[in-house]
Amino acid sequence: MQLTGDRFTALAALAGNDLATLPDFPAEIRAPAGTLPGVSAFQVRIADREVTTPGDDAAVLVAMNPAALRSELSRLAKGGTVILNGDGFDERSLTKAGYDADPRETGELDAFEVIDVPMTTLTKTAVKGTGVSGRHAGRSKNFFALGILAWMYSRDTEAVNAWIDAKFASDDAVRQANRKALAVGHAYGETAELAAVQVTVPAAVRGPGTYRSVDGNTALAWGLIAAGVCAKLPVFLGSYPITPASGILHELAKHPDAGVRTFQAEDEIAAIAAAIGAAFGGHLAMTTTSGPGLSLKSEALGLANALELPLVLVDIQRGGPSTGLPTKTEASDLMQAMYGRHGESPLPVIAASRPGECFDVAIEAARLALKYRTPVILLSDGYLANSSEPWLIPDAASLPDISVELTTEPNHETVDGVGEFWPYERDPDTLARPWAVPGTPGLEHRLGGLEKADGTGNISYDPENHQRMTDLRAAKVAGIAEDIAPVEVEGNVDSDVLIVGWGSTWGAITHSMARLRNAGHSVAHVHLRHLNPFPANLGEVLGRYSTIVVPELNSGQLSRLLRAEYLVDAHSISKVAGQPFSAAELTARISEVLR
Amino acid sequence: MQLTGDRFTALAALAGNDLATLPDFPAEIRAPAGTLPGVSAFQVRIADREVTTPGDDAAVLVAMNPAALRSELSRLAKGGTVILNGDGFDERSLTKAGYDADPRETGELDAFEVIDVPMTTLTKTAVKGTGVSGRHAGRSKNFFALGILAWMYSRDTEAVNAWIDAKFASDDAVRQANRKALAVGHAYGETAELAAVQVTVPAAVRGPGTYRSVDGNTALAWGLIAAGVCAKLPVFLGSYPITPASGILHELAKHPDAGVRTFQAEDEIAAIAAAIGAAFGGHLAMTTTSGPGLSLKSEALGLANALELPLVLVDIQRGGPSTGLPTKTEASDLMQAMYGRHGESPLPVIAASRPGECFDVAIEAARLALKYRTPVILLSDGYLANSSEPWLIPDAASLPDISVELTTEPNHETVDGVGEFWPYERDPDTLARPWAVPGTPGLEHRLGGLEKADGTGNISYDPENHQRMTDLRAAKVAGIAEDIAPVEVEGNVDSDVLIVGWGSTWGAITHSMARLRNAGHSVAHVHLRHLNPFPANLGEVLGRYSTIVVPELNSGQLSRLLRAEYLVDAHSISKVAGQPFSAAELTARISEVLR
Amino acid sequence: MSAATMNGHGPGETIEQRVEVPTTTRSDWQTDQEVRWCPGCGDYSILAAMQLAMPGMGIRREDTVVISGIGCAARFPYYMDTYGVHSIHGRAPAMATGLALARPDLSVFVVGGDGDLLSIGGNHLLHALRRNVNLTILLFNNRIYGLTKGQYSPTSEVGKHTKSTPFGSVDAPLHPLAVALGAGATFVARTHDMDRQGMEAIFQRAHAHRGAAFVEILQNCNVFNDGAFTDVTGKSARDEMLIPLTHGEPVRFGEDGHAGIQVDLDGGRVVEVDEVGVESLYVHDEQRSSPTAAMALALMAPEPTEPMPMGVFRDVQLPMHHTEEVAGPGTRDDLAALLNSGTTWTVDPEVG
Amino acid sequence: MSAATMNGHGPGETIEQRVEVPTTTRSDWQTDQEVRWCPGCGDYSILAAMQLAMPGMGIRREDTVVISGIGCAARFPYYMDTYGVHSIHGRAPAMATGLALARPDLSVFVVGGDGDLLSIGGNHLLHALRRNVNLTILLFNNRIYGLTKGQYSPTSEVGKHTKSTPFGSVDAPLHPLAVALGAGATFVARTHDMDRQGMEAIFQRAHAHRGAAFVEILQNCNVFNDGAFTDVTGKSARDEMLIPLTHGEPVRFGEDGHAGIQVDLDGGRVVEVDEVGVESLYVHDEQRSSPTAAMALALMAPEPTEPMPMGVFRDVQLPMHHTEEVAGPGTRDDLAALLNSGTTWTVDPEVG
Ligand SMILES: Cc1ncc(C[n+]2csc(CCOP(=O)(O)OP(=O)(O)O)c2C)c(N)n1
Ligand SMILES: Cc1ncc(C[n+]2csc(CCOP(=O)(O)OP(=O)(O)O)c2C)c(N)n1
Ligand code: SF4
Ligand code: SF4
Ligand SMILES: [Mg+2]
Ligand SMILES: [Mg+2]
Repeated sequence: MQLTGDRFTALAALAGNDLATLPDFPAEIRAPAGTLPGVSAFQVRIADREVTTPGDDAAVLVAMNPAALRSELSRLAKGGTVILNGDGFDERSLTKAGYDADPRETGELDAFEVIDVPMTTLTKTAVKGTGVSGRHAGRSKNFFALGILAWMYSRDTEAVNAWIDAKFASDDAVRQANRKALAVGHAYGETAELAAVQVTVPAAVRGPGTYRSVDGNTALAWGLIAAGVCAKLPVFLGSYPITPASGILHELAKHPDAGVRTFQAEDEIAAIAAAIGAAFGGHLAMTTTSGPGLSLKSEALGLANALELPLVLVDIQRGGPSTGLPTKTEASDLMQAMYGRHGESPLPVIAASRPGECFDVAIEAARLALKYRTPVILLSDGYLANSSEPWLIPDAASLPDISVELTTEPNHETVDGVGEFWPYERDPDTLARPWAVPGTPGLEHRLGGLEKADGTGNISYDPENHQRMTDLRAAKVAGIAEDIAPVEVEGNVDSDVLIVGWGSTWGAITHSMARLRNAGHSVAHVHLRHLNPFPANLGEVLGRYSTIVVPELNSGQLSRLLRAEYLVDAHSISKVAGQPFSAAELTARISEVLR
Repeated sequence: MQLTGDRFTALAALAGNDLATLPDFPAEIRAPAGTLPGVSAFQVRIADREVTTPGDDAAVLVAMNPAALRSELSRLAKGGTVILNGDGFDERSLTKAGYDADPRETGELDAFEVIDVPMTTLTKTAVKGTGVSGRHAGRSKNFFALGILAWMYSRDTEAVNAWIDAKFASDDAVRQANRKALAVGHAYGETAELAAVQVTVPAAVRGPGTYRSVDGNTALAWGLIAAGVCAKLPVFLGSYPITPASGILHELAKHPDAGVRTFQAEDEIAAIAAAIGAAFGGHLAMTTTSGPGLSLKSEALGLANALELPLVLVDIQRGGPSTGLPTKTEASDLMQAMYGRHGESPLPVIAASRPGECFDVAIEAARLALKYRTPVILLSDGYLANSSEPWLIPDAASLPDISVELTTEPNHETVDGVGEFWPYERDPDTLARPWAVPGTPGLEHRLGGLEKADGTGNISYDPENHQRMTDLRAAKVAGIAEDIAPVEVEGNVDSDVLIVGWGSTWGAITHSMARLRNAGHSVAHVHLRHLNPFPANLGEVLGRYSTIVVPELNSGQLSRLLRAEYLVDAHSISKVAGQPFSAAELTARISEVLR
Repeated sequence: MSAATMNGHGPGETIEQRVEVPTTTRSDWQTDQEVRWCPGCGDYSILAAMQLAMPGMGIRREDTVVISGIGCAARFPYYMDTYGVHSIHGRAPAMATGLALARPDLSVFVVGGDGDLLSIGGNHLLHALRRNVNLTILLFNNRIYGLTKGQYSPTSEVGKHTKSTPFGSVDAPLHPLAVALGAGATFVARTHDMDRQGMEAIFQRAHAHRGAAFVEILQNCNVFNDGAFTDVTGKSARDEMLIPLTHGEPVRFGEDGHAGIQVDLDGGRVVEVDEVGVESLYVHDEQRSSPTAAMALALMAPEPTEPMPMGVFRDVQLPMHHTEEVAGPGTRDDLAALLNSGTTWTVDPEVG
Repeated sequence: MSAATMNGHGPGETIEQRVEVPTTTRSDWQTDQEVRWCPGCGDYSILAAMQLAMPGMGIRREDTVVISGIGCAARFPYYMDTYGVHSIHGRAPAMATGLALARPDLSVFVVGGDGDLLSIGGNHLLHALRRNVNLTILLFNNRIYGLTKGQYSPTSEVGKHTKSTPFGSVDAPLHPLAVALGAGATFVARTHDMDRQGMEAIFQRAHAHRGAAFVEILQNCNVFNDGAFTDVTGKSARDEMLIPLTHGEPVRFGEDGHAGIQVDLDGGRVVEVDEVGVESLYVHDEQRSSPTAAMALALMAPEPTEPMPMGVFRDVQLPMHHTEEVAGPGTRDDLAALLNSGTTWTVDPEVG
């Protein structure tokens, strides 16, 4: 095992050197602080260099057996990833490590992302044919593990191969086996669509309170559960698995007791259709997906829009177009969220910017959906989904009440004084239509995708009515601007330069702000949660700055929206590489604009 | 039959009065020029009052029997609609009218849109139970016919009902039967998704040449056939029926001899997927649909984009959102065409503005698709689809050659000098990738929706490659700006006011221009065929005018695109009523802006 | 009222519970909307049969939901005075699945045409059936696309000349009952628009079935595909061309039951009872756990020009998808427990 | 070269024509791409069997196209040195249909997983089969979603605990062969990833079939659903648990053929030959026009814990969808004739 430790040290160091050529890349692989003899574990540290917390917790722990897990787990940050060699977790090894029960089943790893892989078996199968002896074959599994890491952190395996070639030049079989193990580990990461888990550390000083570690998808799932609690409604999720959104389905599926029913549908269209059915039935309905699924849901989303039923659609964005880069992050679905339906079909769009904040944004999405009887699109992305941060646990008791009234009585009177239910008789303030659900006597009514008469909801082909309904649907969504928090400017409010961000670039922008300040630049920052409608004061705020810079992980989508809406010469800083901005990169690019 | 004639005269007159309250509406129902005794036909004239051609051809002919058809057909404009009572076309009646063969089968009605309805049967069935006698039941069919017309031209049937009540007050059974017939005729129009056929007359003086009448969908279908001829490729259409696009499928299905294979798929997704398969196989592939289908095709369109295969997607827009108003016109799919795909997935978008021009635009769409190996979206709408105009028949021999070369030889050499085929080795000018089709020895290759390495097309997760490919795809589409006609300004070029239009508003804008001129306004007009990319000179042209007005049958979609692209304060004139602009209405609204 | 407080009284409840359901008549199930099908369309009689059947189902109007896609058939919900959704083309089974899972207390009907449920919606139908979701699915098979003015449908015969197949269609048709059986459907039946009583009875049985019930209704589109089934359902043809299936009885039909059917591994076959003897006839058993026999029956008369079996082909009881009520909304205490589960740590005010 | 000049030499051609096809070996069909499945995955042996089977199919590499959707199985085209498309989830049958219709001269294969072809792609599969499009469709059934890390699939057993069903799935599974038979498939077969020779033979027969051929391949996902079929395909189990189907022969299996099967309207049943006599055994006939018997066989062993039939269940010849070559591109003369068809009129230069 010492040999293994050594080898890893060397490899990790090598990887470190390799990384040194990318000085500002947030993922970094360093030599472990020390080697614990007899434990075949290695520690890989991933941190943004800006952050210097005393803990220096590891982000990823690779444990080849229970002993390694046991001795090293405390070094891992909450929310970090444990990559386990499942083959090492037999009875005997568990006992030897002092475990009474398999830690993979007791819940003690709940705070972590666990990737359980039968590395020994897979490696042995892979190296068959290289001529390596059985004993050596098992050893190659460490390279399998390194292959997984290389995949997760987009590292090139060529340097490692070169090192293997040099190191094992004398024993061709071992050399081949190690290369092979590295390759199949890498392929495994791709095949199983593993994504890098980032552990971010909040820039703000941690206030008092109870904290936990949470990643974006878990926070989002919990936010959706909380929304049901705060709305006093059962939650229905219709979903179809897709990277990087599946985790939300998995998490919600665990909580039937919290009034959640999940349904894995036959495809994305069925998933949203089922959710619309559940919304009609009076549930807080939602559907979760990523880009390809969002495209497929276009038509049904238009129906939800026409039916004016509450629905939360969560899109965890990934690299596009088409299948694109399933495990990589991107923010390129904004325009699709805004305009990806035929006809005039406006709906609210909101976005999360931090892992923990996904919780709040989920509640906000549900609040808008319920109050305005509209589908709402919530955008997150692969980076947020898999990133963890220490999170001040919200007080469940003081979360807002977002419940709405279901209609139980007729809302209209015929000339003869008979009570009727008009499904499109709107609330004059919110312009929301009443929500009466099956089971309510006397309010039987029919909805449909054909244009409806204002008020009665009967099918109407009347031109003026169509114009009116089009205008009403638009006004309803536009009116939300008055019901959301105005934007707040951070940083040097009085500067001439405003950085407008949205989504997961929050971290990189915040870090860049500090760097820019250090470099003598004066810049302000606004980060948008609401993308449609924009907050009421945004136009006025933009008007105060002569230079507007919009960094985005797409080709300038928000920047186009701002230009069209406010006629401001928004300057786009675009990156479409499947990777987040690093602070250094973003600082440099903003500086360029300011030059 | 005289009675019938009288009744119709009265009814038509009544309808005329009713319409007098809508003086500028293009559809108008007037008293017939004269009544031909013994022939149970009536003529309904529909014309824009601006137009005063000597022929004053009718747009719709309702013929209850062969005699009526025979005696009145010459009054119908080419491209007009013949509504036939199929029940009247028995052997005996045909002979009596002097027909040797059923004119519905001989092709002599080819120049018209034929709507063949068993009116007698339907009416008789409908009035069962009103107590009307068998003889009278048959007579009510005229009201059935009027019901159809009322549906097609969005006329309210209430006034007719009032008239019926008054006229037949003495005979309740007949009164009921006529009301019922009117109602079911109207319902029939809706059920069978009949749309009004507009006959437009070109504003330009007709030059010499051979003309025919053509509606937009036929011209488009013929344009697609012509594109195959001009590209020297067989044509493959994958489609799923949907109003108002089905006519293109129907027309193309008639021409297997012209190298066209049509495939009615199980749904819209299968239709585009099949077309992508055919494109991979080296056919000129296309898919036709309307809004709901465009939404469904989003994901597969993204695949076509990633595969960089030529594909023409035709969207005949109709009223939205959702099922909306299937038979009514609207231009609200522009944003969806631009942005309705996840990820960065730019593609060319072009639009037709006149029925006959659909032919040219179809060829242009195919030209761009083939030359740049890209899906192209062609937008038309329900109004163009069903409108006819006299059309100068193009000379088939002088249509452009739009053929492209299929790759048949390796296009790359390995370091060892071995020839290879690299499916993403682009043409340096167009940035198009090579098109090598199955059956070509030595060029076997694999395409896919995952991101591809620049050049080889192998799967690549490399960040820099993804950025490069994203940029290349965008540059390819943007580069088309140099390959299309610059915009030409019409009207008062030197004015301060520019009207920017696109699509079927061409007619209304052109008419409004004349009216505005008469009213002393000086305005210029630009009508866009290319919506993505915009023609290279558009920015410069816009810069010359201080007021930019954009009339659209949507909520201002082009206006947003112009604002975002050129930061011009484009003023939107929006109408979303399922109806085209009338010249008077548009003139008034433009005048308002100019005031 | 929150959805969670709504109490179930679904088809599975006992007679005792049902007495509470108020008595209704046909007109209670009719809406004030003008029925807009073509006069003479088979859809009228299906609607009538449905409205006549409803009072016998023992359910309340407010607990009844009809969900359809798009097409002529799919206009159905507008004419039923229940809750209803006229959704989008093909998606009704999926939407109904969501509703049925969220609200097991409701009776959910799905209505659609052969295009709606077998062309664009084929996959949702397949999965609703295999999951055995508690739905009553009515497919109006007119072998044509009615609403879009007459293109061929997945049930149209080979060689059919339509607007989209001017030279005749080349696609082999799907047989709806075979598809349903292939998907593992637990209740499969066929009826037709000329048989009001037959429809009523089948609709009621389909509704009473726990799980997904699939009913094909042969329907005449007298405008775009008139007479598609006249050879079997026409007044004069019926007696000799329709084969009624009765559970537990040998299958016979025709005047005085002169004809019968035999079923074996080569499928079903019409025989003269005189010639073969009544003992050799197939005795219908709806409840066979194997769908083998039902499949043989379903594939008789692939074109409606031969004698065609009518009635319930299969009715077996298998576990249903999600029948239990959904737990009420979670409480704030539950939520607090969830948020605080696993590893947490506290930053003290003084230290923080 | 224009597509229209490409000449057909599809599976229907005669041996004489085939002699022109150059001889290939396995390695001719392999690409230089690193195979990225998990070590031990059943997909490897399927790939190997396919590459071994290709030389015997009598087709050229350049006339072969493999189209897949998304999933582990769907990575297949990258490893076959033919034309290929790794398309999007579920749409491979539709895309392949378009290609096969446009280019009847090609051999088009479709490869997908149980999620790809039966969940999201179920409808396209159904319609490709009923249209009898000339495709060879290979479904790799591992009863799990592999690529997305282990959610249940439409073929997963009831009660399966997966990431998306932590309390066990409640959906009844689809049986791929039953679905195919319900759709009217003309060639239906089953094989498994442990039987390289069986796979080779079936792949070749499926390819030789004119029309849509459907093959279910039991495939082990050793990472997310290891051992799903071990009870029947495991080395020690095989002899007593797999029932080979041979056309024209009584179906027997087990050591010395001690076991056999009988088939009747209650389905297929395993019997001891000693007890019932060999005459009472089911004699397999792939070519029965009724799929009744095939359906009975297909539904044996609904869970792979009972003896399971393997081989060709059905192989009938029915009209194929669009087999004739597409007419070459139209000429300008044709076009002129079309544009000038019907009523036209001329405006003279002088008058105009
Ligand atoms: C997404 C979508 N595609 C196509 C259509 C057009 N469309 C409406 S109904 C229909 C088919 C109608 O046939 P069927 O389902 O058999 O019903 P029927 O009218 O015969 O009762 C089609 C193709 C649509 N409305 N939406
Ligand atoms: C439209 C779309 N939805 C979902 C996904 C995610 N996804 C990829 S493969 C897959 C299912 C994989 O299962 P299967 O088809 O059985 O193939 P296997 O990996 O088991 O071979 C899913 C859900 C996707 N890529 N695209
Ligand atoms: S078109 Fe056919 S199916 Fe539709 S309403 Fe008319 S008769 Fe009925
Ligand atoms: S996840 Fe399963 S199916 Fe996919 S490659 Fe690995 S073993 Fe094979
Ligand atoms: Mg139909
Ligand atoms: Mg699978």
